[in-house]
Amino acid sequence: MQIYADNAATTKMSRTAIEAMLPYMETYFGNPSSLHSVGQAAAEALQKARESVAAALGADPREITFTSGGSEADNQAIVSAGNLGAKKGKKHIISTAFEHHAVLHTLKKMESQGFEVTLLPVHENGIVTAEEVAAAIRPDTCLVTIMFANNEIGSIQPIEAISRVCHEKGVLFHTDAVQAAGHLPINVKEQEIDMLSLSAHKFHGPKGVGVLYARRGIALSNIIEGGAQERGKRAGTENIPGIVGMAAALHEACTHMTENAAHMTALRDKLIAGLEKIPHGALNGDRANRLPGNINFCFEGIEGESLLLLLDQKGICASSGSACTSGSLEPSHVLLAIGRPHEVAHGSLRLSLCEWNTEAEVDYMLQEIPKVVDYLRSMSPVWKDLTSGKKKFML
Amino acid sequence: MQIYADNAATTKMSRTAIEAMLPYMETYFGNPSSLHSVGQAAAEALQKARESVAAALGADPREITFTSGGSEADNQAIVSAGNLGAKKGKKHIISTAFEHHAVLHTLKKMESQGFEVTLLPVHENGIVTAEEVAAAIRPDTCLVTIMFANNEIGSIQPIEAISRVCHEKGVLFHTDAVQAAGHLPINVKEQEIDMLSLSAHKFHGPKGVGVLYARRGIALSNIIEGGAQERGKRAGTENIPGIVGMAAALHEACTHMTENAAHMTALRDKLIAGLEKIPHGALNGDRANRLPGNINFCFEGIEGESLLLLLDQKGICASSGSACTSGSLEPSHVLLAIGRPHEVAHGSLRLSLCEWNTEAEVDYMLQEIPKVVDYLRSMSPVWKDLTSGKKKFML
Amino acid sequence: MALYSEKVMDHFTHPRNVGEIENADGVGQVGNAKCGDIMKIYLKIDNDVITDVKFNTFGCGSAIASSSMATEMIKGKPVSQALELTNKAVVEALDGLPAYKLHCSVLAEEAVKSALKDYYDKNNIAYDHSLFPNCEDCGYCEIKKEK
Amino acid sequence: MALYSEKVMDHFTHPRNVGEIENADGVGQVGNAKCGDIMKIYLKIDNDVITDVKFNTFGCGSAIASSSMATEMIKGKPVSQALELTNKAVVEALDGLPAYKLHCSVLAEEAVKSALKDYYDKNNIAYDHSLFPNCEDCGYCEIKKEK
Ligand SMILES: Cc1ncc(COP(=O)(O)O)c(C=O)c1O
Ligand SMILES: Cc1ncc(COP(=O)(O)O)c(C=O)c1O
Repeated sequence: MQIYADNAATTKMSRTAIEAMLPYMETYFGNPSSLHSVGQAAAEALQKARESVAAALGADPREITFTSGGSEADNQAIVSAGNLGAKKGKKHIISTAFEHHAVLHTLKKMESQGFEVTLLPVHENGIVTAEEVAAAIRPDTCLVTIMFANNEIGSIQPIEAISRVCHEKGVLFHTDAVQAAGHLPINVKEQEIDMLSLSAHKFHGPKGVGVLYARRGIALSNIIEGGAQERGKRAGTENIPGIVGMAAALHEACTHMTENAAHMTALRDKLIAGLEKIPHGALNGDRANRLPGNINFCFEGIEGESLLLLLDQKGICASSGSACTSGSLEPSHVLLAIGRPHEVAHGSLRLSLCEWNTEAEVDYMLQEIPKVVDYLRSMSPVWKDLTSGKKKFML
Repeated sequence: MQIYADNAATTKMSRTAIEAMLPYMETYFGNPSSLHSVGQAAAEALQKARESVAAALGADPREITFTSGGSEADNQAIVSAGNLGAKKGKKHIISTAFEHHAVLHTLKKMESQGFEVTLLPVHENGIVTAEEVAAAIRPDTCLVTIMFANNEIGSIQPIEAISRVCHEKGVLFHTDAVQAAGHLPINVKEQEIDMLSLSAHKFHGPKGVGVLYARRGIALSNIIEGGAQERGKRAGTENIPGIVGMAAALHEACTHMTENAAHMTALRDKLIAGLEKIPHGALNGDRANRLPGNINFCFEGIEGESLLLLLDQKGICASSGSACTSGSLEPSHVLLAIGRPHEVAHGSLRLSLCEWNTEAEVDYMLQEIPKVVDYLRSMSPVWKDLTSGKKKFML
Repeated sequence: MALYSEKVMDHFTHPRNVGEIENADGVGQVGNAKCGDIMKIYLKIDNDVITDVKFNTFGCGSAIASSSMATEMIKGKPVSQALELTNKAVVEALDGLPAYKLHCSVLAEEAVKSALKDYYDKNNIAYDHSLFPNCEDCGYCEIKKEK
Repeated sequence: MALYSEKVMDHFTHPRNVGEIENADGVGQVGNAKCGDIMKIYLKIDNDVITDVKFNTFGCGSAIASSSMATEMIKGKPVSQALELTNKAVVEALDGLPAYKLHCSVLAEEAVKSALKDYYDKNNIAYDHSLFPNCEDCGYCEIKKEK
């Protein structure tokens, strides 16, 4: 059995997305800037995709900028808001300790350019409250950027409440919705979101294409300079097949969101209930405000990479916030942010489902994962110290 | 008959490139950062593509950074060289007046950050000499960036001679090879190129993917911050299908380069000879040092957009440096740079061929283009002024 | 969302009233080749009615279509009515123009007015000078250059 | 260019000499859970020859494989020869490790040495102290943290 349970890392493309792209790879290959009919067919596809993506987000087509992915969108949102803030002498940005590196590393760059960054701590359940955001806002705050849902532990943030406190104080609000788009209801107008990033490959769309939504009136700064594509805000010949594929995938995801979420939530909760039977383990992230497909556990006494590799041997594709998966000795900054000690954070397991996972797969995982955890614990000197009482259990 | 003669704008994807991509869209969809087998299959494809692209350029795989296209590669090359220069107090950059906007607009941004930019004038044949570059190099010059071949008029620059004078004076040399890659022989080691940009969709590869080659030892600055992809120099989940498709297309283009060039050059020269029979027209760009597929003419008394649209009605997809094609009143900066007056620059026509164009197509174009030029001249008040002697012919 | 409406393409590919009128009663030319558009309009006027109109245009598709449409709109009309032609009316009759092409319709309006002014001048008919702005007043070229 | 060589995967999925030895003649433990790797090695030594060796490891695939390989390499060898085990030899025997996993092989070398040192200490055998660096001397954790 081959089970793909790493949909937070990337998803398998849907037939819908592939079929949508193929004509633009095979036949309508024009450059939308070209005046001739081949080019104008591409321009038309671009406009239709823009309208479709805008509709999925409750936005206006002119508020949609196509980018090369979620990272670029995050970068551009933060740099743009920073530049707008700097013009008014506002150089303070608020974010959280458990953002994606696309946000955190851009904030680091902003700091090197004289910005001050406040990273709010995150509660044990992986959630930041609107009150905490409100308390951190200063007169010189130009941007609050907080992710819609966390990619590792799946916790969903109170986006509407946060955007409201931002706007009460006249501060722009950006959200990295890379894990949320296509999975959770988004309406930028109702949720008062000023800027939002998403990435197509997280909802069965193609890799290398994303969206930056920016409310009308927010002047974007270019990350990539050059031609006048995307109203002059993002240079480079448009990736028409990718953009069209993304629009098709997003449309499909939004159309089936409710049923998909119900299916995934049921599987998720079964997995959580089953994995909770493993002693000295703990669920990471809020139990209720949680992405439908996300399961994340820490298991004491074992290390994540070896767990992943053994699961892979059994056909289970999963992920870990373990340091060893990234070549650094520091374990996941997300798990540290919610207060997991280093020792425990190393032993994490993330399963992220999509609508195509089945109950049979869940049953298989619930059968195999405890065995692998047991096996690794049986050869772990840490586990021996814990069971012999030499060390105290943390979980 | 539908003739696509706008290959400098973008090309039709080859079956080779599409077939190479499909498995990575349909089956091997993993994230190369994932440890499990699905992810590692993607990581392997990424590495193979890197090796293939490196081989095509005479580079080392570690010198290849995958980007979202030519524009991003140009931006990153210039910003990186600028940052390296600034560390040594060298803030002078040399380029030419007829670069692509991806270069020119990035240079504008550098100027706003305290860099000084010298844009070398271009000769009437669209070529810059190594002597002129040498003369412009100052002790504080950190970068010379000059395109390999011009996208509008097809003129090929003396890259080896230019790189040599740069290195004699210890200055980094970057070349925008977006129009050259896959069409002209490139070997970064032999040609002593420090940095080079290319874009896949110019050689029958996919849109939205490109390469920045940077010689080992040249530390790149990130344009996009985030995850540790591309040795930490370009964040964002890798566009594996795009990268694989690009590698396949570049390999194919390089394999058939000689025969393709011979075929295109023959068609090109027939077109040039035929179009030269139209009175009061002139070839733009050097006749010999010229991209195999590029034909560019100015025709006095007419305007480019109307020419393009009428040719499109006859099934001929072409392009123009006319201002009207871009929504600005300024005609092509390239044509102005080689000394064409505004009035004449408006009446330009670019045909850019690929190896799939046929002699029958050339014959058809040679039959139709003069008719359309005649027709437009017949309703042009400018033409009337010229033929009546009220105005003097410039061409 | 093709570049141009069907109406524009029709008037561009089959322009009405192309040509010149010898001994025209009014001739007007606006624009300049540097900016990429020149329109020249010839009027035949009998009893204050435009009995014939021809144009020559150097310019893009929408410039040619605007000229064609403008001539259609004033043909057979009394001079007083032709004077009321606005660029907005031309754009509407063409089912719209892309925003960055609106100046073509302004040029068409101006070309008509310039020809009418010429008719008044030639026939020593008094008129309100404010009705006839100069090409330079349009400001389009300048605006674009500032950008 | 899979993540790990076949050798590494073999030793990771079928590790040799897993377990503990009661009343071992030498026991060594290196690394710490904070850094993500702990190795513990047990030696049975008869007449200066390692007659049995077992390990327990908390760590990633290459840590487990390095432990397994290191124990194989010293089993049945005289202590003097085991002392010469280098991380480089472990890496070579594993057909290579990714660059950022090299510290796992260092840890394996240190675990062996630490167990041998314990044997010397327990048996009051004199030895050259410089042969036994501390875990802290590896510096790997510090280097990584600076980055
Ligand atoms: C010379 C040159 N440089 C850069 C580019 C930019 O490449 P891309 O549009 O793929 O970003 C192009 C083509 O658009 C080009 O012709
Ligand atoms: C929350 C979050 N933000 C940003 C990104 C970056 O997206 P991409 O890799 O498509 O650039 C990801 C995924 O990689 C993510 O999960």
